[in-house]
Amino acid sequence: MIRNIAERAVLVLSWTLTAMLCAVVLVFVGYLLINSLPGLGMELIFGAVPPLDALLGRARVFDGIFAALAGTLLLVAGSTALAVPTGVAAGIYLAEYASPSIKRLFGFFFDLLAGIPSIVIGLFGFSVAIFLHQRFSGRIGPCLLISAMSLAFLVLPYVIRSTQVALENVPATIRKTAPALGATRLQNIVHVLVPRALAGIVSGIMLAIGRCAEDTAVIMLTGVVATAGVPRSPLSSFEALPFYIYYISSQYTDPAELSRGYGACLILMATCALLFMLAYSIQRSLTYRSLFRL
Amino acid sequence: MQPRDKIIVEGVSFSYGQNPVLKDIRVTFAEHAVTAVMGPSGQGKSTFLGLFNRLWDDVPGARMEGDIRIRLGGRWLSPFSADLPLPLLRRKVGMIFQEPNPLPMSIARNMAFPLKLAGLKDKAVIEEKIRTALEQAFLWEEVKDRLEKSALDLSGGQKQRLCIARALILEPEVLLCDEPTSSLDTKAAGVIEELLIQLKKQCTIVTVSHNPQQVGRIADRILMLHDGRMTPMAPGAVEYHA
Amino acid sequence: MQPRDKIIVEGVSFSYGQNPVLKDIRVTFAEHAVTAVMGPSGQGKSTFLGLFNRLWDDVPGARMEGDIRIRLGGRWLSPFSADLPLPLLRRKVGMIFQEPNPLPMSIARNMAFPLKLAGLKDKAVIEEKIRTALEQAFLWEEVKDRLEKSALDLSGGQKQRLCIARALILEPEVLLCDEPTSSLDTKAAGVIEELLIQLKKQCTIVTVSHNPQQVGRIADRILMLHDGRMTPMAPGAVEYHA
Amino acid sequence: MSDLGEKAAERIFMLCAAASALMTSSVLFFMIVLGRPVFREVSILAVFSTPWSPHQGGYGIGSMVSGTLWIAFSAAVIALPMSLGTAFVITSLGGPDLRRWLWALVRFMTGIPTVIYGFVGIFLLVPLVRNGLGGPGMSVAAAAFMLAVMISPTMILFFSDSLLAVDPAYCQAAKALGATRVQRLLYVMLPKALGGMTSGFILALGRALGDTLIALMLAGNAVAAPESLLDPARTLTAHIALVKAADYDSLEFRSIFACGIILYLFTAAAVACVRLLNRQGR
Amino acid sequence: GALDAFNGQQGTIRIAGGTAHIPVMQEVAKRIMTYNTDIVITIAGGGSGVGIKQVGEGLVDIGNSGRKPTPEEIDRYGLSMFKWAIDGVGAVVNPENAVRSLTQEQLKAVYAGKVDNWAALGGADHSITLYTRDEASGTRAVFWKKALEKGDIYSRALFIPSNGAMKTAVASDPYAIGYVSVGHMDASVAPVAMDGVVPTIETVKSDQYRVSRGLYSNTRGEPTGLTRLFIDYLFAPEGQQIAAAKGFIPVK
Ligand SMILES: Nc1ncnc2c1ncn2[C@@H]1O[C@H](COP(=O)(O)OP(=O)(O)OP(=O)(O)O)[C@@H](O)[C@H]1O
Ligand SMILES: Nc1ncnc2c1ncn2[C@@H]1O[C@H](COP(=O)(O)OP(=O)(O)OP(=O)(O)O)[C@@H](O)[C@H]1O
Ligand SMILES: [Mg+2]
Ligand SMILES: [Mg+2]
Ligand SMILES: O=P([O-])([O-])[O-]
Repeated sequence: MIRNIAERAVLVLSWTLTAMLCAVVLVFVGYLLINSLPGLGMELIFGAVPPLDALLGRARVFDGIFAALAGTLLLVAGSTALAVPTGVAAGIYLAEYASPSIKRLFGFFFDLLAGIPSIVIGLFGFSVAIFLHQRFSGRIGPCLLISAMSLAFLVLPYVIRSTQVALENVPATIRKTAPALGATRLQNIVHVLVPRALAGIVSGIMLAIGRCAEDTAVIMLTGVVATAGVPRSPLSSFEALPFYIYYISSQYTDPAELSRGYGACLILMATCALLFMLAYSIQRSLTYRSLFRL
Repeated sequence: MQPRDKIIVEGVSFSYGQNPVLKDIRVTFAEHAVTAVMGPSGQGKSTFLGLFNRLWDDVPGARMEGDIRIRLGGRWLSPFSADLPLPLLRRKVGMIFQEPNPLPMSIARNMAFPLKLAGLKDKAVIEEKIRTALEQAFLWEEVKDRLEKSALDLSGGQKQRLCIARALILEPEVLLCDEPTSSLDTKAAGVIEELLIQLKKQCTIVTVSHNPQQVGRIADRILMLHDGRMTPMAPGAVEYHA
Repeated sequence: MQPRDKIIVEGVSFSYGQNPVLKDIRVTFAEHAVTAVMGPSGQGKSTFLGLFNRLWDDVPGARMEGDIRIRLGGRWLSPFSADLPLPLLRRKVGMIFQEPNPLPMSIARNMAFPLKLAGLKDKAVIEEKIRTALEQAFLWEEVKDRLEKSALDLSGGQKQRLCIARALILEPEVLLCDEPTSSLDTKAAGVIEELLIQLKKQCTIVTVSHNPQQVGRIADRILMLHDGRMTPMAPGAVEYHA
Repeated sequence: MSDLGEKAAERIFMLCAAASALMTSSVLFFMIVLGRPVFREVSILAVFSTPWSPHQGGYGIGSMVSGTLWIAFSAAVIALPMSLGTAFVITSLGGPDLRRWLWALVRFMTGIPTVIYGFVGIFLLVPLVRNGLGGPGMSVAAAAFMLAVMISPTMILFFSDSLLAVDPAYCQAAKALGATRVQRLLYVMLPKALGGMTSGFILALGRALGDTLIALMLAGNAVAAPESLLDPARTLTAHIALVKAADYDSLEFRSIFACGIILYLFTAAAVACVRLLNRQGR
Repeated sequence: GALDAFNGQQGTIRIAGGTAHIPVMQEVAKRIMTYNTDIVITIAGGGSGVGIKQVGEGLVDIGNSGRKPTPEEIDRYGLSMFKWAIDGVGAVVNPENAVRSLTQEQLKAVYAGKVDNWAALGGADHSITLYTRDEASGTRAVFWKKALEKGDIYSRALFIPSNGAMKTAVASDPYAIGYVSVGHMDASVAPVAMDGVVPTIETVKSDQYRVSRGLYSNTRGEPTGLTRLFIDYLFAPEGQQIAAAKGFIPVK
């Protein structure tokens, strides 16, 4: 009978807890939507400034999230530009060149890297910035470039691992096709293996982009500020959406500002959720076909 | 005319890590002949074929002893000598697999693929070669109007002929076939068999097959692989071993 | 004594999503007999067996029409009626699979597993039942000294007999066997065949087999499944269809 | 393509891999170099036992270690049953449509930025805790609950993957012997999946230990070690974020590198555990 | 006006430090950047301690502080100080809270954690939520020295990173007590009289309320270029007007 009661309990509890989780997510998302939808619109981003003027840099936006949005975009662009080539190259090395023992060793390093808390990476970036500041140039300090580098470092393991796994999963028949036709190892990688593994690689990159867009801890230590406008150079401070949200959460001064905070939440959440969902669906779809070109 | 030797295998042993697959194999292959290799599954037939174009080259732990020589362009070369770069070897020793493996691109691009890998640029030459190779593979008539269509939409037999044509475009002197018809229906397989017999004129063919009837139809010589050892067999004897 | 009917299948059609597998099947199964279902691969033999214990129950998109009735405990019941809970049905209609599938635990635990699922607690009774079932499956002598050892270390034939014993321990009235010997060597298969014939006394047996000789040896009645239709066959006719 | 290009490409690939691996070690190196003065001037024991009061020369981070453990473990304890329940429904108990929906939901959850959990936490959860449970609202409880919501998708994904990886032959055996769905789950799938599930739990715990924003925004950041769920607490991560911009030469600032080292060690331990488990699993 | 000085200029001014200053800094920056879009002004908080350190290390051009830098700090970095407004620091509670006046001893007891229920102070029977600032804060330094007379601050007090955040936190917690710059006080929080004196701009001006301090902008060495222009603007009539409008007492 005990057994039966335990089984029953598991059944009931499972359903209850699942319902609870769903309810929590529902309340969470519902709360955000209710609070952010009224404020959604062009003014959320550009405030009172005509959008074109803002985009061309002719006018500055003080009561919109334009600068934060632009900062996040630049940040994501910068960090992906750094992390993707390095990560894909390292992934290719691990999958196609490395000996089993190197694979195991580097694999451990990358797992370790993936597990380091982002604030520790931020701290690392910050100390590097200070080091450079003291040793080399007084012009260097925490800035967009340092942030992008630290973020690149944060997402590197995702890119490496997804590239490696995607390549290793290419079926043996396809792997042998090009070599049997006289392809060198590099030709095989460039013309057959990478295109074939592209879906997996791209979905890894998507996850990495999502991570860059949402991470707050790293940039908090490496150059994000409350007010900066659109950054003019990689060596300047910048604003970013996640930090804007953090900042607003504790220091909003009026309801309008708070409602911009909710708006920023919605935009950031939609962006990240979209990227993650996209990554999952790309993994399954066959987009690589359309990209497969010699 | 007494057939000349094309490939000489001298005391070759092969193992994957601790697992010995081939043991002290000695055998020669005549030029312009179809030699069939038979034997139970997992005995190392595919491994044996792969010796000639070093396909196991980047399998970790794989180890070979002994020597192989192939007469390519009139010179006796060893696939393992440093002065024969791997891609060059593989262009001269073509290979066809059990599952037809066209790449996911158009028919024309599939055909041009090995030429581009070899660095050929001239469009007119490429087109000419594509046509010749497809004709040799009995495929030209069927695909000439759809060269730009995806190769993945061809039937199984057509795909396999495409793969053969793709191998032929490099004008290989040796053609290795690893159970080239086993994923095809009888009719499509018949076309491939016919094709292999025709191709004898140009190449030396080594094929792996499980089908004794087929081997009886196409092979000039039959080798049995068992327990890592290779024994020649009279063509007439094969039916009894099916 | 005229054999009584145990199972009646009335106009059953079955499909997986858009893919129809069984079409309007009408057939009856006699009590205490071995009925063999034959037919080419992929024709739906496994699917047909699964009807009797609703094994396809959580395959998404699977749909059945028609009716089945099984006489269990003297009452005619439909496997699909709401008042026959699934676990109860499956205890009365046991099943053996092609690959023996002992659970990764000791032999004794494997045997006790269905009893525990059914809520039985009494140790002595369980031990007694285990012994009886193992004896019926001709396995007791071989394992009585190693009941606490892992079931995964048994030989293939022993594993299969263990699975049969495990099914028998619930005293099923119907035993469904899905190619129960096809992963075994001839000797082990012979033991299982012998066993099935013995078991007729207790259960009604429906077995799927590919092996015409085997069917000839054990079946009282043979059904051919082809293109979704089922046709009875004279026991003598079977050799010609191999 | 020339042999030279071939060699160059391999070099480049290797360089990228080596550089990436090197970076990992350099994080630790940097932290030890910069954090060393703390351990030199104050004994290791003092680093953990004295309170945090820079004005009085106290640089202890013991209460932050305690805060980190309190919050992370409470979060894991809250997330575990929720994730188990959901993974059970996803893998065995639910119907096909429900499963698909739950999968989508869980994937969606993995995409929600941490800072938004914090944001909603401040305006929705903290007042609830303050009015419902008492105390200051910003507390271990508030942070742990939000953190639990954040890590449960990770757990659910791992749990479900491990459960689904169990050999279908075992499931079918149980099914044919009359096991109900719950019985199949509990007696056949669960014992086999336990190893993989433990890995998932450790990884999720690692995420909870390493998260900054939720604790920073919801836990109140008081410097005393918490004694109950309703007490405020400061995690190591939040401590790093809060002290970040002080004087680089001060011990106060150096001590946050000690925090970094401790966090790094936690991480390394988690990764090592998971690797060990995976090796045993094979 | 005074903005004409920025005509034709371009470049970046980096500002960090005291959070009491931020509303003024933002308004000034907004005016300058609207007038001349080639100028970029970045503003970060962090607290007075951070401002002094960062400007000293050369990480920013202007480091704000809500307290006077110590002689040690001035010496070490060669700081130039510009005090452009006077401000007070006062305790605040949620407007729902009935307790509006405390003696200094009561305040010290509350912050030391010795009194932990509003009932003991004549309010509702509910525990007190104590909010404080981190060590880098000038506001804290002044409040601790002049209001708490260097007494203990309870270690379970919640930490808040800025003046703005302190106001928000107290405004949303009915049982809170915190302290903010007088310039930041508005209807969302209720000031608490200390020994009968309500902290307001008037009582600070008239010296009745003793917990007051200057708002400083510091540079390393003498300011030059854009930074000089920025500082000058703070002292120009328009800059002083902004300071007054944001609730501080202008120095001119
Ligand atoms: N890459 C590899 N690494 C390790 N062992 C291998 C590898 N490839 C094949 N083997 C082993 O070598 C033996 C021979 O394999 P091979 O594929 O050559 O056999 P085969 O005769 O072609 O079999 P089949 O008829 O099934 O294709 C097998 O035991 C196989 O397990
Ligand atoms: N779970 C399933 N979902 C969808 N289609 C299925 C499923 N199981 C089987 N089928 C399809 O139903 C048809 C019949 O399958 P079934 O396994 O019953 O055939 P079988 O006669 O037992 O074949 P075999 O002799 O190979 O075991 C096949 O075409 C198969 O592809
Ligand atoms: Mg083979
Ligand atoms: Mg079947
Ligand atoms: O103004 P402060 O942030 O230094 O208190």
